[in-house]
Amino acid sequence: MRYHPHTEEDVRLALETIGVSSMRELFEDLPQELRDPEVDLPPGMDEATLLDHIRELADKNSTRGPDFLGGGVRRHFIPSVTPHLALQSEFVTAYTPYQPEVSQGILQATFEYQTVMCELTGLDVSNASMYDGATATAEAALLAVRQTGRDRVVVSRGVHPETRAVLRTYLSPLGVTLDTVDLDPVTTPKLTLEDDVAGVVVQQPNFLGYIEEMRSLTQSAHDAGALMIAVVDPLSLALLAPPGAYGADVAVGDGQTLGNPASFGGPSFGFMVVRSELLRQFPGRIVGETTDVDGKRAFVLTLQAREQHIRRSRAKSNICTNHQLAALMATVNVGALGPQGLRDLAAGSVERAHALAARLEAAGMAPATGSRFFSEFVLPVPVDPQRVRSELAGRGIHAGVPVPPDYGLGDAVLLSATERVSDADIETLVEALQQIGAAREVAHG
Amino acid sequence: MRYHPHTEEDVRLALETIGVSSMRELFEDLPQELRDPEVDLPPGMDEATLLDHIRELADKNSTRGPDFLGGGVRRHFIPSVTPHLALQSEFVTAYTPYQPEVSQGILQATFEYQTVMCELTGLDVSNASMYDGATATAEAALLAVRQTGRDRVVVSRGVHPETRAVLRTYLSPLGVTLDTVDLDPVTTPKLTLEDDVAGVVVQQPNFLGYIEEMRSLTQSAHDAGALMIAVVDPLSLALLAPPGAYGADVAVGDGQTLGNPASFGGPSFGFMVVRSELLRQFPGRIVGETTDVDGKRAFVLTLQAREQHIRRSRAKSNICTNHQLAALMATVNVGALGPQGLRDLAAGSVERAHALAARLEAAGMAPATGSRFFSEFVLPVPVDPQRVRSELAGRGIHAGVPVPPDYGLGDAVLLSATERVSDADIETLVEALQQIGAAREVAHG
Amino acid sequence: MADFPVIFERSRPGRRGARPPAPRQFDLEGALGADNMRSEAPRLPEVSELDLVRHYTQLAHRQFSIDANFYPLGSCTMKYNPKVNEEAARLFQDLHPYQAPETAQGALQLMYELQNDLGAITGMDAFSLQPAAGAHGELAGVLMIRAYHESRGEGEQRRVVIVPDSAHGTNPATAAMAGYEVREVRTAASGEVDLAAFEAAMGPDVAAVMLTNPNTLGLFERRITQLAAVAHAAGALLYYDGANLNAILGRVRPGDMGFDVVHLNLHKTFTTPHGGGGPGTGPVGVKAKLREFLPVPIVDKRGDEYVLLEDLPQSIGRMRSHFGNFGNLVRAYTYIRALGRDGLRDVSGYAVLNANYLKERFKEIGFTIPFDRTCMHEFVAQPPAGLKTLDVAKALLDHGMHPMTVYFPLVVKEAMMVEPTETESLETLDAYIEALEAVLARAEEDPEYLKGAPYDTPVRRPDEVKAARQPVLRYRFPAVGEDAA
Amino acid sequence: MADFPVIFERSRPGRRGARPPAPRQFDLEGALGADNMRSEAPRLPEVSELDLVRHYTQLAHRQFSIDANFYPLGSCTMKYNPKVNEEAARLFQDLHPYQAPETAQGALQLMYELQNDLGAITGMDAFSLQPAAGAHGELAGVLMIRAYHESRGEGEQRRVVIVPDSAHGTNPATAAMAGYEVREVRTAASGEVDLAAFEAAMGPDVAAVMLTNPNTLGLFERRITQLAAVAHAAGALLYYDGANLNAILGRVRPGDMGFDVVHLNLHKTFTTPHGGGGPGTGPVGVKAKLREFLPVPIVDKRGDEYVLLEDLPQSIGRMRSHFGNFGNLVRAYTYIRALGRDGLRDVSGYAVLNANYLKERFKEIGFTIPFDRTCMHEFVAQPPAGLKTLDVAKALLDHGMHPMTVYFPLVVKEAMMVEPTETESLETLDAYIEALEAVLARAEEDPEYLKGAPYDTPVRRPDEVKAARQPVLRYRFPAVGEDAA
Ligand SMILES: Cc1ncc(COP(=O)(O)O)c(C=O)c1O
Ligand SMILES: Cc1ncc(COP(=O)(O)O)c(C=O)c1O
Repeated sequence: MRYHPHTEEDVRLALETIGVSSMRELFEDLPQELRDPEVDLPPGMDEATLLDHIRELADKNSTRGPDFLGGGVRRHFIPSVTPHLALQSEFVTAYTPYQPEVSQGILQATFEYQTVMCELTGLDVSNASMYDGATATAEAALLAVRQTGRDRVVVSRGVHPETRAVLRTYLSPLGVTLDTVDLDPVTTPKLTLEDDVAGVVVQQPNFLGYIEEMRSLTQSAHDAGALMIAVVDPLSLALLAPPGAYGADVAVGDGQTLGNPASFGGPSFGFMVVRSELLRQFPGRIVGETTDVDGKRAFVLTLQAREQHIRRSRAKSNICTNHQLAALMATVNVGALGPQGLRDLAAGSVERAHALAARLEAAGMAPATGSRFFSEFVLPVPVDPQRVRSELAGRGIHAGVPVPPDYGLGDAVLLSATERVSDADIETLVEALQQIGAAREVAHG
Repeated sequence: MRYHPHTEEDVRLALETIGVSSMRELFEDLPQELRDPEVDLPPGMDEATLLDHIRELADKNSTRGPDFLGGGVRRHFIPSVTPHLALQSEFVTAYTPYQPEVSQGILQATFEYQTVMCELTGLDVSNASMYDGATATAEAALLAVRQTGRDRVVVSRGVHPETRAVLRTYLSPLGVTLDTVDLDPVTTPKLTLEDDVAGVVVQQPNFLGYIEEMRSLTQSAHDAGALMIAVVDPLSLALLAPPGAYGADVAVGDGQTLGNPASFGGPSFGFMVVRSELLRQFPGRIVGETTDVDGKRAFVLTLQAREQHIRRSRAKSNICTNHQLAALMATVNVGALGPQGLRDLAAGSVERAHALAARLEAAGMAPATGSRFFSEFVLPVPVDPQRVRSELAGRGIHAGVPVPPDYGLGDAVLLSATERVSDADIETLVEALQQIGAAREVAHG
Repeated sequence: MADFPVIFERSRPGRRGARPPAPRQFDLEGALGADNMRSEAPRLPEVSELDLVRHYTQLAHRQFSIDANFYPLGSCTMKYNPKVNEEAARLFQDLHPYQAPETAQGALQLMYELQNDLGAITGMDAFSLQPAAGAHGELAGVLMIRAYHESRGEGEQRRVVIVPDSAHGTNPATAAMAGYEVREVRTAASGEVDLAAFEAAMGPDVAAVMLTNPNTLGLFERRITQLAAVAHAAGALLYYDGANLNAILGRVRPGDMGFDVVHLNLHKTFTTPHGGGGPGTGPVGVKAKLREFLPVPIVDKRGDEYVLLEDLPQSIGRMRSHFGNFGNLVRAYTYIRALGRDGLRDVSGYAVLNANYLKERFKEIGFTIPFDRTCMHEFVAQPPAGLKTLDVAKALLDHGMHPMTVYFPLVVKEAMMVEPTETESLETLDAYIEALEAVLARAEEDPEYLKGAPYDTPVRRPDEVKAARQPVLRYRFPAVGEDAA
Repeated sequence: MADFPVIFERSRPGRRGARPPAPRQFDLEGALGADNMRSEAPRLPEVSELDLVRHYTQLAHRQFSIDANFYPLGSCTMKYNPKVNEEAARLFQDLHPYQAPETAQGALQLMYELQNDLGAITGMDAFSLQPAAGAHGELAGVLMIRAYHESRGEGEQRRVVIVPDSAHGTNPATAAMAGYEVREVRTAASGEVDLAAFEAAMGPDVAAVMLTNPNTLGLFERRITQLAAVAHAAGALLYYDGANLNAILGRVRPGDMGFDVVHLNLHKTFTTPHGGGGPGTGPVGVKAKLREFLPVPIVDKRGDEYVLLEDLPQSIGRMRSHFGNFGNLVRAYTYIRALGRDGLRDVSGYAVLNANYLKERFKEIGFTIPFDRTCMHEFVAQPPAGLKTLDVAKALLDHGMHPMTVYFPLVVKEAMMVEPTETESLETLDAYIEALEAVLARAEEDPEYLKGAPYDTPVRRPDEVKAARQPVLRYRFPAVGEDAA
């Protein structure tokens, strides 16, 4: 395929205007000896052949069947109207809104996004989006370090393992220490912290699906003069107390559950919302409201002095391109569902997850239902969790995110539910688990 | 689901403004005894449940696998850009462009469509579209009757059987006689017609895929003072002589092959293009160019005095809503492919069809390749053609439109090819035909 | 500002966009015969994919639509077209009409269910989904009536179809296409069919009466059962033009009112999009006595299998190719099953509520309602004395809102036919009123203003007379040498 | 004209749009604990589906885009984003990152192939597809360089990253985030890195040099191999900012020029859409000596099976969750395979041809080219004496065309950075010139005109100072009693 429009006549005319005799001549600044390398790529394809090839690849994946996968990414109902509106090509093919006069579409939608995130988290200021929940959390930790001038960050093991990994990546080069602590609503409802702690990072609900004591933990952080960074699932905030309510200083998380497809893990978007006091240290783009020369309301990128293109090496972050379109998807989706619709999604998921847990117990399995959980929980299994997931996949069931060893729970998988799980799906899963021996042995052991 | 926005407060306010106390009161003009009938319908569904139900239905159909189906509908390559542009919601959710100031999008696109159809057919004036090829043909026959004041129409058996059926439906109530004639490029290259014939309807390529002698047939029609109505496949006109070139008075046909999905047979669109002399008798909407008060080029619906909303019972047709969006799809698709792309589609289909015929012969089958064919031809089969089609379907192959008995060809199927047919597809089909006994027996018999 | 270019003006010789698979070497002349082939290539657009995208994206920006603008066209039911319908239709778009029926059972089941759903909604005994639009459904319906009379030996005798003077143009046009004379009956002061005139018009030569109820004035024909009785007594059949069904969904059924044949406009009542003029879909339903005349094919169920009945001996035959506008059948079915029984009943309730609310507000700001009583889904108004409907309509365009239907029905001078539909919020209706008020106020101050309106649209008051007097119906390529622009 | 409403202003209590399945009866408080739950509902929009559609459709009409407007932003490569890419991405959108790998082999294969394709295109030995954007790729790259030096015991010693003064802001910002000091080297009169200054800046404390080639002036660094030699001689590594790769695709490869690490912007060179600011995608590639430091996960092939390598002992670790912006990986792969080897080479050819053609035309109409020689994919210009870049840019908006990048790079006063890309036709470039000519002419006649421009846009010259001085960063709900509007 070719996407350039040039005819031979065009090329002739252009070369003549430029005053060169061939296109090769335009590349004479390139080192002679390095020019025109052998590039090992197949020849191009026409669109029909190309799509056949891509479909062939797509057919090697399977996505249908009962779905109990979670671990931070869930396939909730997304109304058809959401992608229809968010993916209008005027939004999809626009650049960052540097010219506000012709970018009010993106700018206003982003202002609406910022408002939605403030309402969900109960905090004051949202930026226009970050890459994902993990990098947003890392940026939040860096913000805490800048704000407090301290160089230790405490993270709960309940924070998503991949998020903790990204924290490590971002903090180590700056010589910031990262301590991982184990929390337990019963044994460790609060923390005693040294006064060199810049920030405490806790996820609610935690990676395993359980509810943390955010109030007391926030208290612990503040007692030590540290910032409290809450990592939250935005959809859960339709039901759960917003970070602002328990005094968190920063709320971060991944926006996938607000209306972006799973897309094999990306792109979704990260969000970051803070108390106004932290605005000066806040990374990322922000849209603000103002008026134009005629007194009309207008929206613009603002407070850019924090950003790399102005502040360069002293910027609050190097982030430039963010995840605007995914944030727009969430904004439209929230508008499509409204507060009641969001609440129904969250409540339906909680109910389905508890129905699943009850059914598993009834079937002689031992889901960890000791502490409160939201829409996901741990099921110990007698065999390698990877194998459990594969055996289920072999039966057309998508379930069983393996619980990483560092949780010390032995062989176990995560089971998650959304409002879309049917009773039949639950039966199918339970039966399959029994067939692959997950049940019996647990019952015995 | 519900699509109305009314809150209880809205209802209260509205009723109060209207001055009634309940919504029931608004329906008091309805006959008391007939009000509020029991309507036997299931309760509504939420969108997620609804889509599951629709997907269940969709899963009971199969569309993939080698495709040799034709009979007037073919699944050619349609570039992704075509539906993306034609199905923009500004086009999809607009009404007929009665207010030109805010309908230049549809109006100009229709003007472009009319130009495309004139170029393809070599005739002077196109309307904005008809329902489909069959109704366009019937309207053309009625035009011939109006124009000549005669009451006999001659149709070749080579015209699609469904089109001939529609001709019957449209002509009989008006007392117009419909004669069906058998043509054969060899035995019947021309016709001798009575002078009461209003129009002669011939399809090129004919329903079975073969090339007709349009020049001599047009001569025969004109000799009798009848109009020549050519039923053509618009895509074939990338290669074949346009009706205007052999003197046809009217060109009609179905536009599906120009870039509309097969969609189980509808919607596509019908087109109708005529010599300017026939304009006064021309049915359907037409867009014309003019200028606005500032001297700018503008497009409007024009010559509406022919239409039902002005002329009522003396209108040239009762058509009102046409198939604008499908015509727009074709217009965009022609723009996407350009003359070379269209030619490649047509040429590729012809080549693939001839490759298939050759391979069948080599495999001991006897495709009817005596006369010239385009991208479709007849294959006699030793068993009920319906069964052949089913047996092939059972093997995941879509092929074998049964040839209707009135062609007198005995058991036979149509095989058609598009540019998308691969050599492997051909082998698969040939093998399958052999397995189901199509080959051997024919070879013997 | 230069003219907006037509696609042909963006064309450059040899420029290409999307490319299909390159055809293999093949002797086309040999296969097709040189003199069957075209001698010169058609002059079609040669543009890059990007230029194509810019062209049609910008054209879309030069078009009003339901999705961007309030669009209260009377008689058109411009309600919201749910996006889920489009999603559903996509799942069926690759089906071929001639594939083996056993590989299309889901599609056939959907059609079968829809036939039954439409029967239940209208109170008719059987449906055919074939017709492509309202007018096409009318033709199918009147042809069935014709076949019915012929089957009873009254084909010759019954030459006339009665239509009210308020009827939509397609009604008389359809009757004529079916070979009938048209007899008009006038509208009474009540805005309904004049019963006396109706009885006078009725006789043994009448084949059918075509009615729209509520009628095109947005008023319910209260004497409908009497009209039916009169018609049936004379041996005539009653035809229901379903364009206004939105007003009575779930409240009263044409079948129960005594109609023998109905057509529906799925592109009005059942949210299949108008597409800038079509495709529509106009299924026809009949009472049992007309079942055998339905156009073919019909979907039937034999055991668990769905089959297409192609040859019914008494059928009027085919109305078109294949099975109708199937893509729209999927959309309509999706809509009906989304709302269900109660949801459909809500539709008429809120449609009528909105219409009456808007009617009251029209009166408040000085519009006249010629037949002022509780209306159904729409109403007809007239502008304040001295103002032309056309001018007011044009001025509305500058407010980003689409005018109502103008100068129809013909029985009302300066008619403005307004149908808000149930999917509009009161805020939108109020915004329409504010826009109209602003227009009237401007007109007060400056009488010239209205004549010049609109001012902010891509083009303004195109010269329709010139368009008709000197028709330019296709792009004219500049002669060689001439400049394209 | 009233302000365009924000979605919250269209909201009405209790109004609903799309509805999910109704949740079953369940004691939420019992399960979650009353004091873990929120006490009041968030104030989110309550609108009907139609009002939502109108709102975001109208917002889309208030937005310039590649699909509707020429958009020659320098350094952004705003080329046509093929629709087939979107079609392809849709086929993978339901995949879950944690589903069993054997049920996602097609996705993993695509990633594996893309890793190799990018390696072949850049001349690097290994790629990670993780980074989410260019700046994110830079961070991954510099962290690998850091890990490399640490592995050789030079972590303490090498504290500095060298960047040219013409570099994009993300380069120094990235170096700082990776814990490095930034040392700037100036641009020579040739518009290239000043070799002498470069040698002076180089030393044993230097960890890396970050270069863009062609640089942000659109000029190719002709001494690149020398620069590489100098850096390597001092033990520093060479980092390639791939934002400008479009200029040299298939002509010369970063790997061959001596770069040790590169990041690519798939949202520039490889047509994944910008989405109004993102998501982008910034894969990083390295030479063999850095392979072990690549961020995880990496896709590898074991027999016929594609596997994700999660724990590589020397890896810098994870840059983000999951496998990167997979949806964009599908788009980029689709684009690369569509064009193939020769097609990609054409890209740079026509991109450079368009840039040089437009540069000549800029000169014709009176713009200054500070470093005037054959440019690559873009060039930097300055407006005629006395005119401000900002004013000219704003005036362009009235012509329906997007301005170039303004006031970057910082080394040029009143900089206008223009990148037409290969997908634009000469007609479009000429139209841009005509628009600029019109602007200059108007400015001649009426000096005030430029200050007031634009005139036809939805808003005009918003007050950015006010926005920053009195930040309003979210919608403020009217206090109860107060009016929403
Ligand atoms: C009352 C009435 N009858 C019939 C029709 C014709 O329907 P269609 O345009 O679908 O042919 C219309 C549509 O405008 C109408 O409003
Ligand atoms: C030269 C250069 N480097 C780096 C970047 C940063 O890329 P991104 O915005 O994807 O983070 C850009 C994008 O503007 C750029 O132009």
